Amino acid sequence: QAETKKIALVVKALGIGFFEAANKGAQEAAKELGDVEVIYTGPTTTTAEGQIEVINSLIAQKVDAIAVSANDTNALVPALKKAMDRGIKVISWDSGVAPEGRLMHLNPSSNPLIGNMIIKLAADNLPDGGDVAVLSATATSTNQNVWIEEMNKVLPNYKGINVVATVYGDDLADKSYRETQGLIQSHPNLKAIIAPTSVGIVAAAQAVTDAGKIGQINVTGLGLPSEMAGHVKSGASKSFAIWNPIDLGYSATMIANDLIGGAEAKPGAELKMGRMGTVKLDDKNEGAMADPFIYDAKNVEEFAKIF
Amino acid sequence: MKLLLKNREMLLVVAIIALLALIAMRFPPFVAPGNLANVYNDTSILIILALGQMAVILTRCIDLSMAANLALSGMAAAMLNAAFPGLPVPLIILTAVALGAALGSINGLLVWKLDIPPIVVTLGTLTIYRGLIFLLSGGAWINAHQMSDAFKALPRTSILGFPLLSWLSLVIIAIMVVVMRRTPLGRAFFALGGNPHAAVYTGIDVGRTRFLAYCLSGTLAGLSGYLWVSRYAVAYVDIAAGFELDIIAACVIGGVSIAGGIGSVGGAVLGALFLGVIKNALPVINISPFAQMAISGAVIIIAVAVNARAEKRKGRVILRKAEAAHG
Amino acid sequence: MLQDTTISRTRPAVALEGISKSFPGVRALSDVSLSLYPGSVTALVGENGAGKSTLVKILTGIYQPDEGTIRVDGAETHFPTANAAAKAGVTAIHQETVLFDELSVAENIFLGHAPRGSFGLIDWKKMNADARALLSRVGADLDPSVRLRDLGIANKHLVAIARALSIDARVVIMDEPTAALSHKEIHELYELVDRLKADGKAILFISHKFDEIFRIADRYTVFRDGRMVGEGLISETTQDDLVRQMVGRDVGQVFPKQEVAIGEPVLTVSGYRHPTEFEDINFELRRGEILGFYGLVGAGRSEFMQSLIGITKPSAGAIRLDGEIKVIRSPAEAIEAGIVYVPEERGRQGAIIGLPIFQNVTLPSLSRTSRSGFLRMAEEFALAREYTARLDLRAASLDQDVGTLSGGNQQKVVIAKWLATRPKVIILDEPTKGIDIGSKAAVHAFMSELAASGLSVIMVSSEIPEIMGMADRVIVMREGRIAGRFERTELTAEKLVRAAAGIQEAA
Amino acid sequence: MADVQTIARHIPDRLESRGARLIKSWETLLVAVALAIFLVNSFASPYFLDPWNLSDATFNFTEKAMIAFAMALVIISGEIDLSVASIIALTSTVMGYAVQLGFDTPALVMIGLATGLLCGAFNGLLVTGLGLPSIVVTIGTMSLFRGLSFLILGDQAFTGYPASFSWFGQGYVWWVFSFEFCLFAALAVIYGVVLHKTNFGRAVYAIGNNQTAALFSGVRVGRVKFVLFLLTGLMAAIASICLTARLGSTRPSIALGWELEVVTMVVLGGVNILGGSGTIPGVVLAALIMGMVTFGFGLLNVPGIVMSIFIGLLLISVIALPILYRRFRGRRSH
Ligand SMILES: Nc1ncnc2c1ncn2[C@@H]1O[C@H](COP(=O)(O)OP(=O)(O)OP(=O)(O)O)[C@@H](O)[C@H]1O
Ligand SMILES: Nc1ncnc2c1ncn2[C@@H]1O[C@H](COP(=O)(O)OP(=O)(O)OP(=O)(O)O)[C@@H](O)[C@H]1O
Ligand SMILES: [Mg+2]
Ligand SMILES: [Mg+2]
Repeated sequence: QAETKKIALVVKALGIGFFEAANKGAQEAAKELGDVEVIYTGPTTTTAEGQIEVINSLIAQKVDAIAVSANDTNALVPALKKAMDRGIKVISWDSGVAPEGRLMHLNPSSNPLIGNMIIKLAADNLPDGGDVAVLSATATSTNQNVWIEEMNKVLPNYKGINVVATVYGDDLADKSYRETQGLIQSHPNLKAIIAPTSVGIVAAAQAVTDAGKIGQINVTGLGLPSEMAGHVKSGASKSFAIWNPIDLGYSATMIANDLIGGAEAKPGAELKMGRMGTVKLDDKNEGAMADPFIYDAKNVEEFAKIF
Repeated sequence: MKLLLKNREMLLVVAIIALLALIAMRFPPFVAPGNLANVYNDTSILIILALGQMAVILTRCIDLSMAANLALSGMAAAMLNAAFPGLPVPLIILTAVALGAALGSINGLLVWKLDIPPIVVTLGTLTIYRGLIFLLSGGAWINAHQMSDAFKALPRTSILGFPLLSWLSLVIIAIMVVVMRRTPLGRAFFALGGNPHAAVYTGIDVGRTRFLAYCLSGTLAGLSGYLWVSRYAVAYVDIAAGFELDIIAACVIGGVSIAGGIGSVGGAVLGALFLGVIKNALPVINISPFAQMAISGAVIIIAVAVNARAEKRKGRVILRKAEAAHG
Repeated sequence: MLQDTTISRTRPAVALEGISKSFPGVRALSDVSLSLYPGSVTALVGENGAGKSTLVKILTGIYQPDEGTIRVDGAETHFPTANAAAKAGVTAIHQETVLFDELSVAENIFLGHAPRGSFGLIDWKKMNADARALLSRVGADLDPSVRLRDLGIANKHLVAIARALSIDARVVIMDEPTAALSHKEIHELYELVDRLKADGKAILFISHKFDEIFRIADRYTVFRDGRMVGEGLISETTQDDLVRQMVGRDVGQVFPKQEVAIGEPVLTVSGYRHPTEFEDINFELRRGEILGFYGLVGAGRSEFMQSLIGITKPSAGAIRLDGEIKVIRSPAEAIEAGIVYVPEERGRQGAIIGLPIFQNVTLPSLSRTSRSGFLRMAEEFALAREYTARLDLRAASLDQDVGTLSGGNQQKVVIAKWLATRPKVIILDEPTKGIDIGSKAAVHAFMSELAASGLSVIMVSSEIPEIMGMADRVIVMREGRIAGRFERTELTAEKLVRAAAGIQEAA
Repeated sequence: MADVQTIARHIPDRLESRGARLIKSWETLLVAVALAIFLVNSFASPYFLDPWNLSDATFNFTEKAMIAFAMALVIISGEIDLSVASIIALTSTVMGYAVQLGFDTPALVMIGLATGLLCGAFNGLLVTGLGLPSIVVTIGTMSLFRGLSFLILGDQAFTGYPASFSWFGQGYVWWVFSFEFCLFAALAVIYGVVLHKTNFGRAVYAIGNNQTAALFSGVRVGRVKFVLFLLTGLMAAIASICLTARLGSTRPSIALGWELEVVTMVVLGGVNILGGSGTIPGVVLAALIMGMVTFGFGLLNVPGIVMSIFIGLLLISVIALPILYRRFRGRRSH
C-alpha cells in the first residue's frame, strides 16, 4: 500500500472565510484521492515572514507538495526554492509567487476577465455613467493589484464611468469601513464602490448602509455569498462576483497531486483537476480555473448556505 | 493647578481647531457639523478606551492588553449572538462587559498579588488573550449576516439625531469625570501615581487601587469590544490589532504623564479626538493614505515634547522666594 | 522606672506595650513601651536612627509591629492600615513630607477622608472651605485650591500639620514638625500645641531641639538604639541629663577634631551665581582645612555644592584649583580635577542599590582599575578592600548588594567610593545625616584624619554641634546667599542661628 | 560591641563559589526549560532532530535575537526601544531604494547601517537631549519610521537585490551553519563581553540601578544612553540586512510586530524590565527557547497564534515562579 502523500495548503492567514472554504474543497479532494493528507496551515496575520516560518516547518516535515496563496510575490521565493530543492512540488494559487518560486500558478480565473468583471458589475447598474471608487485590500496584495491594473486597461470601454479614487482597507474591517466613509465624504457624487476583496466589500456595504446611502451608492466587487447575503437583501449591493473558493482549493490540491504523481509543469501542459477537468498552462506556467460567477438577489441565498 | 491643566487642554483645543481649519482649507465639507458629528462618532470607541487606559497610566502602570481584551470580549459577544440570535442584546453587552472586567482583573491580580511589572504582565496577557480568541473561534470570522439585526443596530440607533454610540461615549466621559474628580477611588489614582510612598500614609492600598484601575480599563475594553464588533459588523482574531498603541498615544497626546499621577479626563478625550480628526481627515484631503502613519508618529513625538516642556519642573527658586519674603 | 502618681491615675489615651520591630538587618525597636495621656505633651528624644519614626509608623498603622500590643483607651487594637489608626483617633505629622505635589492643598489635607456630599461624592466646596479654616488655624494663609508643588518647603510643612489636624483625633503625633519652619511659624506651632493640650488631646512630640522640648513638653521618653532608656517629667530633668541618656556616653567624644596646620589655598570660588538658586558666592578653601557650611534646610547649600561638580549649571563664576582656572561641566570632569562631592541624599544620589559593594566603590575610579576599557576584577576588589577597611565597614562580603547594609554602613561605602578617587577636595553634604552615633563618630574621626593628611574638606551640615565640633571655619548661607563667615575661635551657636535665620543682632 | 569596633575585620570578596552562584542563577532555570522543550520536541516530532531542519529553524530567532542583545542593554539601563521593528522597515526600504539607484552590495550594507544608526540617533537625541520618556518617544518613532517607509514605498515593493546581497540571509558559512547563525553567535559573544567585562557594561548597570547616583559618580549618563540607542538602531539595521536578504524584497509591513517579540525575548532572558539587572547568556537562552517553541509547534502544524499563547504564559510564569517561590520560602522561615 502506498504511503499517504502530504499536501500542504498554505493560505494568506487563518480564519478568513474564503480560505476556510478553499480548505473544504481541498479536504474533498483528499477524500476523493484516498491516499492524500491535506495540511491546512498559514500565519495568523497576512505577513510574508509568517508564511516563511510556516513553509520552513513544512519543509522540515518533508511534505510532498506545497500549494500557497502568497502574501508577497517575491519574499517567499527563497523559501519555496529551498522547498523545491528538497524535492517538494510547489504551486501557487489565488495569489501568486514569482515564477522562480513555483512550478505553476493557478489563477482562480483569468486576470483580464476579473478586471473586466468588476468594472462591468459597477457599470451595468449605471446606465448614465458616474463616479466610482476602488476599495482594495492591502497595498501589497498581488492579485488585487493585478485586477485593478486590468480593470484600468478596459476602462475606456465603459463610457462615462470615472474611477475617482483607489484606497486601501488593508483587509481590516475597521480600516476599510473608515476608508469607505472617507470616500463617501470626499466624493459626494459617488455612484459605486468596487471592492475586489471579500473583507473590503462587506465593510464598504456596512459603511454605505450606516451613511444612509443605500440606493445612491452601489457596492460591488468580489465577495462571499454567505457574507454578502444580508447586504444584497438590504440593497447596499446589487450584485457581486466570486469564483467558487471550494473549487479553487479542490483544484489546487488535485494539481499538486498530479505533480507528485510525475506530471510536469511546463508551458502548454495540461494538468488534471479531478471533477474540474484540466487546466492548460500558458507560457508563464499559469493557468486559470474558471470564470467568476455573479451573485445577486436571485441566487445569493442559495449559495450563502454553501460558502 | 487648574490654570496649568486648563492651559494644556486649551492648547489641545487650539491645536484641534487649527487642524480643522487646515483641513477645511483643502476640503470644506469636512467641518460641516454633520461630518464633525460623524468624526466624533467614529472616535467614540477610542475615547472610551483612552479613558480606561488613563486610569491605569495614572497609577504608574500600563495596559498593553486593552485591544486584545476588546477583541476577545467582542468575539465572545459576536459568537454568543451568532449562536443564540434570540438572546437579548443587553444581556450580550453585559456578558462582554463582564468578560472584559474579568480579563482586566487578571492583569490587576498579577500586578497586585505577584508584583510582576505591569508592562510584562500586559505584554503576556496581550498575546494570551489574542490567542484565546483564536482558540475560541477556531480562527473563523463572524460576519454581518451571522449577527442579529438588533445586535448590529444598537450603536447606530439614532437619538436626537446622534447615534447611540456617540451618546454612550458622552455618558462614559461624564461618569469618568465624576469618578476621577469626585470619588475617593479616582483621587486615589492620582495620589498613588503622584507619590506611591506617601499614598500608603493616607490609607491608600496601592496594590488594590491598581487592581481596580485594571478592572476599570478591562470593563471599558469589554464594552468597547461589543461596540466595535457591532459597529463594524464583523469579528475576527485580529480586530483592533495594534490599537493599544493608538490608545496610549491618545493618552500621551492628551497630556497624561506616562510616569503617573498627571492627567485629566478632558485631556484624554481631546487627545483621542485629535487622533480621530487626523485619521478621518487624511483620506478626504487627498493626503496619500501611506502618509498617515508617519503623520501620527510625528504628532505623538511633538505632543510628548510639548507636554514635557509644560511639565518641566520649575527650579525651587530660592533667591526669588527670598526677595518675595522680604519685599 | 520612674512612676508619677498624678498621671498614672488618668488612663492613657493610647499605650504601647512591649513593641518590637525589625527590618532586614536592623532591629529598629526592641520591647519598647510608651503611654500618651490626654492633655499632656510627651517628648520623644533619641539620636538619629534610634527608632522614633518607626514607632510613629507603628502607631499610625503604616508598619505592623513584630511583637507587642497597642491599647486605645485600655482596649487592645490593631491598626492594619493608616485609615484604621485615623478612625481610632490617632493622627500624625510625619517626618518625611508625605504629600502629593500634583494635588491641591485642600486635597492634600483631606485625601482619604474628604467630606462627602450627595451620593457619597466628594464635596469640593466643603473641602476647600474646611481646608481654609484648618490652614488659618495653623497660621497659614494659603489658597486651598493651589497646587502643592507651587509651595515652598515651609508651607508644605504647614499643610502637613493642617492634614494632621483635619482628623478629629485625640492623639496627635508630631515627628520633627519644626525642622523646616521659620521662627514665626514655630511660635504659631507652639500656640497650636498649647491649644490642643487644652482641648485634652494626647500629644507625642519628636524633636532634636532641646529648647523646643523644654518649652512645650510635660513628659519625656528617651530612645537609644531601639530601646527605651529613660522617661520622666520634663520639670525634673535637665538638658545635659537628656543628652547623656540619649547618647549613652560623653558628647565630647563625638567630634574628635585634630589640630591641623592649615596650608595654602587649594580651591578658590569667585562670583558664583545661578539665576534662581544662589548668588555672590565667594570663598577660598585651604589645605588641611575643614570648612563648615551651615544653614537652615533649603538655604541652597546643596544646590551650590552641586554646581561645583557640574550638576547645576551656574550662570557665572569661576573656580581655581591650586591656582589654575578649571571649567567643570560634569561630575566626571570634577572627579578628574580632584573635586568630589558626597551627596546628601544617600539613597537617591549616593549608593547604587542593586550593585555589590565593590562595584559601588570602584565606579568613579574605573578608569584606574580597568585596562583599555576592560574590567579587572582583582584590581577592583583590592581597591574596594583598601578603602572599606579604612572606614571600618561591616559587611559579610564585598560582593554583597549595598542595599542589604545598614544606613551607616551604606554611608561608609559612599564615602569610600569618593575617597578611592584620591581627591584634593572633598565636599561632604550632611555626611552624618541618618546614621547612628557610632558610625557618626567614625565619620568624624575620619574627616579629621583626611584633613590631617592634607585633604581639604567642605562639610555641609545643619547640625550645630557637628559644625561647632568639626569646622575650622564656618560659612553660613541663607536663601541662596552667604549670610555670615566665622572663624572657629569666634563661633557660638547663637551667632550661627542668627545668621542662618536672618535675625539682626539683639540690641 | 567594643571588640568589634577595635578589631579590623577582614571582609571576604565573595561568600559563594562561582559554581554555587551559577546553580542559583536565572540562566540555570532557563537551561532547564530549554532542555525540557528540546526533549519534548524530540519526542513529539520525528523531524525535529535533523541538522538541516534545526539549521532552518534558527532563522526563526536569529534576527530577533540580534536586536534583543542591544535591547537587553537598553532595558538594563532603564529605558526601552519599541521602534526597532520600524527601524528594520525603514532601513530595508532605504536599501531597496538604493538598489533601484544601482548601488552594489557593500554600498547597500553601508547605507543600511547608516540608516539604522540615524534612527537610533534620533531616538537617542529625543530621550537624552530632551529628556523624554523612552517608551513614549519610541511609540512615536515606531509610527514615524514605518510611516516613512510606507510613504516611500506606498503599494510598491522593492526587489532586485543583487545575488551577492542575498548571501546575508541565505548563505551558509560551513555545513549547516548559516551566516545569520554565525553572526548571531559572534554578536552574542561581543555583547556578552561588552556588558559583563567592560567599563561601559558596568556603567549600563549603574545607570539602570540608580541613574542619579551614577551621574554623581562620574558616569556620563547621557552619553551612555545615547550610545545604547545608537546600538539598537545599528542592530536593527543588521537584522534588517539579514531579513531583507532572506526575503529578497522589501515591503513596508516587513517585521511587523517584532518589537514585542524582542522585548518578550529579553524579559524571558531574565532582564528586569525596570532596569538594573540581566545577562546576555540569559537572552541567548531565551532566544533558543523561543526558537525551539516556534519550530516545535510548527512541526506539529500548530498555528502561530497558539504558540504565542504558550510564549505569553511562559513569560508570565517564568517571572512569577521565582516570586512565588521566594514568598513561599519566606512564609516557611517565619
Ligand atoms: N523601611 C525600613 N527598612 C529598613 N530599615 C529601616 C526602615 N525604616 C527604618 N529603618 C531603620 O530602623 C532604624 C530606626 O529608624 P527611625 O527612622 O525610626 O529612626 P529615628 O529615630 O526616627 O531617626 P531620625 O532622628 O533620624 O529621624 C534605623 O536604623 C533605620 O535605618
Ligand atoms: N519647596 C520645597 N519643596 C520640597 N522640598 C524642598 C523644598 N525646598 C527644599 N526642599 C528639600 O529640602 C532639602 C534641602 O534643600 P537644599 O538642599 O536646596 O538646601 P540646603 O541648604 O542644602 O539644605 P540642607 O540643609 O538640607 O542641606 C532638599 O532635600 C530639598 O529637596
Ligand atoms: Mg525619624
Ligand atoms: Mg542640602
